[in-house]
Amino acid sequence: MTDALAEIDGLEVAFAGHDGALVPAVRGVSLTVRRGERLGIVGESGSGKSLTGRALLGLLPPEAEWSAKALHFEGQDLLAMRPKARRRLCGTRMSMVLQDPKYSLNPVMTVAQQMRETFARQGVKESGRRLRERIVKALEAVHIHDPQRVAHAYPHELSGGMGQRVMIAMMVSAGPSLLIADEPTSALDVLVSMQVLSVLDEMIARHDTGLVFVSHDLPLVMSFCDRVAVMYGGRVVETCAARDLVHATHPYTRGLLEANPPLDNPPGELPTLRRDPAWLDEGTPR
Amino acid sequence: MKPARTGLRAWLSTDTPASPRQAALGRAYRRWRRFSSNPLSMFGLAILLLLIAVAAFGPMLVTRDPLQQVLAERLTPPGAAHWFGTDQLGRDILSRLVHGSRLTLAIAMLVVVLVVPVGLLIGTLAGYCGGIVDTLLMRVTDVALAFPKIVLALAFAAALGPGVLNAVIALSITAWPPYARLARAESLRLAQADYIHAARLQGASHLRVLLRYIVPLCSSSVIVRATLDMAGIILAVAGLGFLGLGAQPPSPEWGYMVAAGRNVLLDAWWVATIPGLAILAVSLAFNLLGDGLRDVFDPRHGG
Amino acid sequence: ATPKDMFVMATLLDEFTSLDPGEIYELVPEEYVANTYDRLVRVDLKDPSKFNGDVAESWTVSPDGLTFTFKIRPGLKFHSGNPLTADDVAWSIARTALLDKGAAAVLAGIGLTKANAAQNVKKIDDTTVSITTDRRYAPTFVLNVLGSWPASVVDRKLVESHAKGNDYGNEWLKTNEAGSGAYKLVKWTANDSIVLQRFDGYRMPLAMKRIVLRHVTEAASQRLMIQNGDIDVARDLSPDDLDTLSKNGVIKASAVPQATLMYLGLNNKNPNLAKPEVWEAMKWLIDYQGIQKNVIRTTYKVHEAFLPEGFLGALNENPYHQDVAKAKALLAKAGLANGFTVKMDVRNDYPYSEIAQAVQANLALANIKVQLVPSDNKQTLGRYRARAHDIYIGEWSADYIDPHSNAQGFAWNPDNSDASSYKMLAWRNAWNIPQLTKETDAALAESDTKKRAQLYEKMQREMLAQSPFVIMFQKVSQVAARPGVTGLEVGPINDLVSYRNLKKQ
Amino acid sequence: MSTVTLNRSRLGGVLIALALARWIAMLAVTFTGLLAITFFIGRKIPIDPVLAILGDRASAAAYAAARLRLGLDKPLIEQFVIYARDVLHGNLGISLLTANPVIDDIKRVFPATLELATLSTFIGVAIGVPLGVAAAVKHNRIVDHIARVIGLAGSSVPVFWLALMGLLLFYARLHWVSGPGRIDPLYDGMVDTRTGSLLVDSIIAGEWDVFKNAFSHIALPAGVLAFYSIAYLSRMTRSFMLEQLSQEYVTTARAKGLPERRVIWRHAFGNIAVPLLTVIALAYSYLLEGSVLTEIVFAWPGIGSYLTGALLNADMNAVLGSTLVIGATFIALNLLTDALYRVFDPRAR
Amino acid sequence: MIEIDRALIRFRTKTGHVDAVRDVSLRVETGEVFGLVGESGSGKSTLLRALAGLTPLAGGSMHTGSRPDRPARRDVQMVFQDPYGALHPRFTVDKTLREPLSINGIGDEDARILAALAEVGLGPAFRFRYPHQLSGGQRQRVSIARALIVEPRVLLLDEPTSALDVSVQAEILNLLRRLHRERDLTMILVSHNLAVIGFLCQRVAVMRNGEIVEQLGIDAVRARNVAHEYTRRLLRATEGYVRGQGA
Ligand SMILES: Nc1ncnc2c1ncn2[C@@H]1O[C@H](COP(=O)(O)OP(=O)(O)OP(=O)(O)O)[C@@H](O)[C@H]1O
Ligand SMILES: Nc1ncnc2c1ncn2[C@@H]1O[C@H](COP(=O)(O)OP(=O)(O)OP(=O)(O)O)[C@@H](O)[C@H]1O
Ligand SMILES: [Mg+2]
Ligand SMILES: [Mg+2]
Repeated sequence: MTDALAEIDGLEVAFAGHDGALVPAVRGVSLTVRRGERLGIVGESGSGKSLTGRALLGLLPPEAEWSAKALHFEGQDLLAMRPKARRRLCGTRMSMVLQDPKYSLNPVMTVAQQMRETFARQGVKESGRRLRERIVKALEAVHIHDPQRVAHAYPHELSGGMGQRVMIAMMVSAGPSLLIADEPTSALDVLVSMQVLSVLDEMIARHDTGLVFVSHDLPLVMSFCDRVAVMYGGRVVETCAARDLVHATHPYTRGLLEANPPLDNPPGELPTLRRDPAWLDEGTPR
Repeated sequence: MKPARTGLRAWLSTDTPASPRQAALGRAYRRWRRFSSNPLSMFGLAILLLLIAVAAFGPMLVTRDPLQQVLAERLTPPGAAHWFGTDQLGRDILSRLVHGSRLTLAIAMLVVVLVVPVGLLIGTLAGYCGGIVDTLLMRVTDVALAFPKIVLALAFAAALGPGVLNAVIALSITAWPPYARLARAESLRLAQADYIHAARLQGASHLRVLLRYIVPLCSSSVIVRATLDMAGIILAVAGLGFLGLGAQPPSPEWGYMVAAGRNVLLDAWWVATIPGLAILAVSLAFNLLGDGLRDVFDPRHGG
Repeated sequence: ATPKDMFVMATLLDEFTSLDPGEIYELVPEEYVANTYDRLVRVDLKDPSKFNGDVAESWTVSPDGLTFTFKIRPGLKFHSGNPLTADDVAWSIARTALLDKGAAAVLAGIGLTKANAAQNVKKIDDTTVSITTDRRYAPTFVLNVLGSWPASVVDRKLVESHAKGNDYGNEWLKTNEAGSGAYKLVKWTANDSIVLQRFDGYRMPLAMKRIVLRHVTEAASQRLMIQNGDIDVARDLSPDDLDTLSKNGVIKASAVPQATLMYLGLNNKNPNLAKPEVWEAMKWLIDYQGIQKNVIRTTYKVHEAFLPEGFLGALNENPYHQDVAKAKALLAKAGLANGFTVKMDVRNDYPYSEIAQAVQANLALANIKVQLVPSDNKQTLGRYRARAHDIYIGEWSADYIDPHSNAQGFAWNPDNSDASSYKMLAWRNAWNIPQLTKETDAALAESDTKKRAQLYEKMQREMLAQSPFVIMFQKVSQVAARPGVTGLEVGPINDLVSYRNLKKQ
Repeated sequence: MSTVTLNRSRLGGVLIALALARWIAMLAVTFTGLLAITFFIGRKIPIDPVLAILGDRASAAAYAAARLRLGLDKPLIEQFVIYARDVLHGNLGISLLTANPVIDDIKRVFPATLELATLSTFIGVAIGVPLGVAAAVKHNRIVDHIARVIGLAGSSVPVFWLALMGLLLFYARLHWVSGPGRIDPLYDGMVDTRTGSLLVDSIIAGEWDVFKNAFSHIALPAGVLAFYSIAYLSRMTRSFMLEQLSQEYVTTARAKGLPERRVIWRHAFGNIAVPLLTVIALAYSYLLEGSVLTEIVFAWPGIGSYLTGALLNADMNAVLGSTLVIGATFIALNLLTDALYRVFDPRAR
Repeated sequence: MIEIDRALIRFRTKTGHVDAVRDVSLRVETGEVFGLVGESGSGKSTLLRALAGLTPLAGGSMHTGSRPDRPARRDVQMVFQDPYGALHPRFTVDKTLREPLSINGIGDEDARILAALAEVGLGPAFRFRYPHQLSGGQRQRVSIARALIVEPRVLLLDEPTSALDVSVQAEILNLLRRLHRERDLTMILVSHNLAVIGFLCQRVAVMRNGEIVEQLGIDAVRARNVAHEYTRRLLRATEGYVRGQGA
């Protein structure tokens, strides 16, 4: 508890359905992230991974009905904070990288314009050439080959991998102590996503950032993260060290693991997941 | 969960319909649920239903002849004898309103019948075929768009002679280009959809794809748009009436009533204002309905 | 409010297609010409059988009644500063005939045509002009014609300096002015305003320095403007507007009967409408009093004969009133007991469509189902002139206040063929009347005023009894003026409206 | 390397020339279409132009002469060719109704309409756009409901009713504004016509009294028209904004810690600016020709009532001339918004 | 049997043209499942569309060995990547499946529809649902059923599982494998997941930048016996993330 960077306790999120009744999307999720730790959140589509990540930054969609027993970040009580103060934490102390660079960068602003904003938020007072240099440096840090050109480019002129790297450069430049990466590689080609991951890896190592890595790719999370939380139906069904995931006990986690076809010695038929409604009501493991 | 669902509702809202009819009804029901959850849309629908009811049964209930002139009672203010007062020729405004509701409905329907098919056809053809057909049709549309609509409408109305029908035709002729554009944009998007490719792969002819796949999908957005424009059309018919090209006196067309009432507006507000309010209510209703329909049919909302 | 020496009047200026007195023919433009140009003589508004000299000092008629000789006032000047001479007068009158536009039809009434104008209008010397008619006419008639706007005196020197080819300066004069009247044109903005300025060289003092005519189409707008004092006079207010405003003391309204008649023209090309019984039945069906009292209370009065009140020989008895039974009997006699269906062309402005609807309701009482065909004025007139109507409802205005103007309109049809070159009202309704045509010509030639009046009375009686014209109302001009505004002299026709004596307190 | 760039720039030149040629061809086609349709429709209207110039009592001979003079005896195609040739020579002919060259009439009436439309569009943008943004941001809250009601009312209230009521209230009762017309007769002609807009001309001339008077005349009609602009623009802005606010990049901007105001105006609004311009141009062009009724009630000598009058009197030169001018303005507006798209929307480049 | 010989596919663009597929030749035997991998934009989808006849060839030739007695189209069917865009939103499952039958004049519609649904593992309860009432995996099954109902000989699969969760992916892969076994279908499968390719295919071609850089049997892949650097990197990526691997 002492070195907990961020803590979520009893997060509930629900949306009004067509007939007005509330449909729960996240049910009583509790998680902690330590400094310098990479926490993976995995689970099927719709299991509430993104919502959990967003709740920390206070970026849930306006139509969401939500509540939490506690939200702590660096010892501050986020629930008691005014929205403006909370927003001020974003981009400086905590950041988020979104899934698809095609949609998550503003299409009508150049990379430099968008990065300049971030620097301004971080209290960088420089301008003109100095600021330009800083931007170029930040782009270089994420291994972009032609940072001068990219700085002047619009998002649609960049490839997916480049866009994702720009996002990372933008979000990590302040050296936040918490970074939430919401499926940062799922829109990318396998090889490109490896490159992006290594950039991410490097950046968090440099800033000793705590990372929440949201993904539905179990093998990837296993190899990339320190600890993994498995979500099902808005609930965390299992949390364990990443390297122990192969030995996971929960049938859901096992099902997900085994559904991946192995390259070597594939079975004649892949085992499929048989869902058990009882999973939704199990007690949440810490 | 509400377990106490009635049989019919469960039948309608089931995820596993057993017949095409049940599926279609179920879909309609779902849309209806969505539509009816918005009180404003429901309000609009209620007004329109009222209008339809008035058009259907009103003339039987309001027995006073809408054309009967009692010159001595001209410009009687609203009161017990005439709820909505009388006009310059001593005709009862209430009964004129009631009888005129059919005309107003007819205008609305005519517009849908005239504008929607033309715009839809031109737009989908251009969007789906692309190439030279697209260029050609869109050029025509551009010319039509660059045209002062008032000239076209007036010219057609003057050429066709006055009358509600002709006014509506004239307006429809000027009104289709935006619909064609809308339909084109939609079908451009749809033509690239995978299910269109799949249909082509299975041997569906271009005509079949156009008529069975593209047109139905575009029509809802075009119809929604038409609903939203309906108010404008009713008012435009009234506007043509104002210029003397709309309804023929003594027909109780609402727009014409407003236009004719403006001569006495300063002394007898009700003559122009009451039919004006009726138009307002109906166009408001169409607008609310259109907003509601857009919510229901918008592909982003699914369903 | 408007300044003391400025007079602002709201009216309709959309009829101005030209400012050339030799070309115009519409009512409001005539009014403009009447105040910017002089002419030989003008009718005495108080006694329309008398004439006052305008640029003419005196005149004589030759014993054969064909030649009229005018003595011109000396020392008159045009707005341009050029002197006004007999030469200008003769040239101007001949010019209108030679231009042969709409206005020429009036001069044709005394036989001045394109072919003979040059010989028949002659300058004798610098102060004398003589005009010869093609045959003998009643002298008052000739003076009426010569006292109307087509005979306005234009500044020959100025106009000729702007002549283009053979146009007698028409193109220039369309948008300019070259007169000697009380007011001169400062600025004409089509469909917006006409600004007139006092002519300081005029032969009598003028109180108003500037006169502005403003084009305000909406009667309601006119009403609000006069109420707010932004205009001094409104000319197109409805009876309801007039009532309210007079009651509130905002305006003083003065009524002047006009030489304008509202009538139905029944086209004899329609077999049903060719029957005299149907004509008469229609006359019995109209609720003249009811319509007048309720719809057009102050702006029209009931009048059924073809000469408006105030004209020589005008018959001021209105024998018809609504009598449905009589009408039905007549229709039955015509074999139309169950009525019939006809169309009625009506222009789509106030008050025509209101009156048309009332008439429609009246005719429906005897099962005559009238379908209204409202169109713009020009369209309706076009169909009327093409004899393509069934019933036409509209107005006829006299060009000058001589009975012939209307007799020619209603009771004269020398050639009923489609190719006729005289397309007056009788022709338009395909009413073939050799007898009445002769009577009209005879009355025109009668130089004895009393006898002439009798002739017209007889014709009016005949027409009342039997004609395809259901004459219903005579227009009454209501001039709504702000209190303190006096001296706007309005005659029975716009050509006789004078701004000269306008005053504001 | 250098040859490649050279090639590329030459290719670019050719492409631009091609695009320009295409564009000019398109313009020519559009214009000819406009001209032809107006011409033939105009000739089909059952109104006799001779009636308008000679009146209904002129002799048959005078009639025949006038028809000959107007060239109405020639075949329709020939008439059209003659007209098109004149237009190409910059000659729009003489108006039958006002006896002025059509071009002069248009120089007078078009600026009047332009002035009115521009002012109303300004008001419409100044109020409608922020209202729409506010409605989208406060979705389903009070502001949103107000904006929706205004938007609906704007598409439902008859313009002539609103205009007359406005006159009654603000002019006759409250005396806040001046009445119908562009200016009081007292001030008429006091400033030289330069732009045709009285407001601008009086500022140039430094005549503040004239400016004040002209402004008090234009305020109400502009306000009435602006009501419709506000309704339409707020509605469109709202729906554009709603769409943008649900985009991922907005979340990114928030995650960067930008203040909400910047997220809304710089990011979301930055993305709707260009489509919004198109919509504004559309609304503007609608006002340029759609304000006939307002012009009539306010005795505003604009192109709408000019065109209507001309049409009803078969004054073909005037009809064709104004149609051309309006059409040209529309096309110009279209091209302008296209160009703006190209300049301001990086994706369209 | 599918034979592609020096295929060239060209798209016109604003500034000229791009050759999305260049000089591609390959041969797929009847009854074989052939894999296509490659980076994004390498021309995989374009090649498939050309095989289906949806995109014209600019050069070279292609044969799908369709039987002469029936329209070529029916012999080649395609399953698309995005299960959400592949079904007409206004058609029920029943109508979606009925369309190809009525287009091609194949009778006995009801029986065939039920059989096709059963074949892809959907019960009759799904027959009258609309696409929005189906999950992604179910939609993909309907797409497959629609392709199969006209009894094609060649099935083209363009990343049929990349939009789906692993658990659903497993179901679809099982289904495809069973269908291949039972029907003797020739299939081409596009994927960028080598493991997926390995599960279904016998041979695989690696595409890059519009060209095929390497063709090899699946056993060679398993044995890591590959020649091209790109393929090697792809193989390494299947093992997950390795710290310090670098970009
Ligand atoms: N704006 C919203 N309105 C209504 N429901 C929503 C909204 N956002 C999310 N949901 C619902 O909340 C649930 C969880 O959503 P969330 O985005 O957290 O899923 P996820 O685990 O990130 O899935 P994926 O892997 O597909 O991104 C889903 O069932 C989704 O339908
Ligand atoms: N209609 C088109 N017009 C122009 N270029 C196109 C068109 N379709 C595809 N391309 C281009 O052709 C190339 C190959 O595209 P394709 O879709 O075949 O790639 P892919 O291998 O399927 O990629 P992914 O894995 O992302 O689906 C790309 O560079 C693409 O930009
Ligand atoms: Mg997610
Ligand atoms: Mg692809």
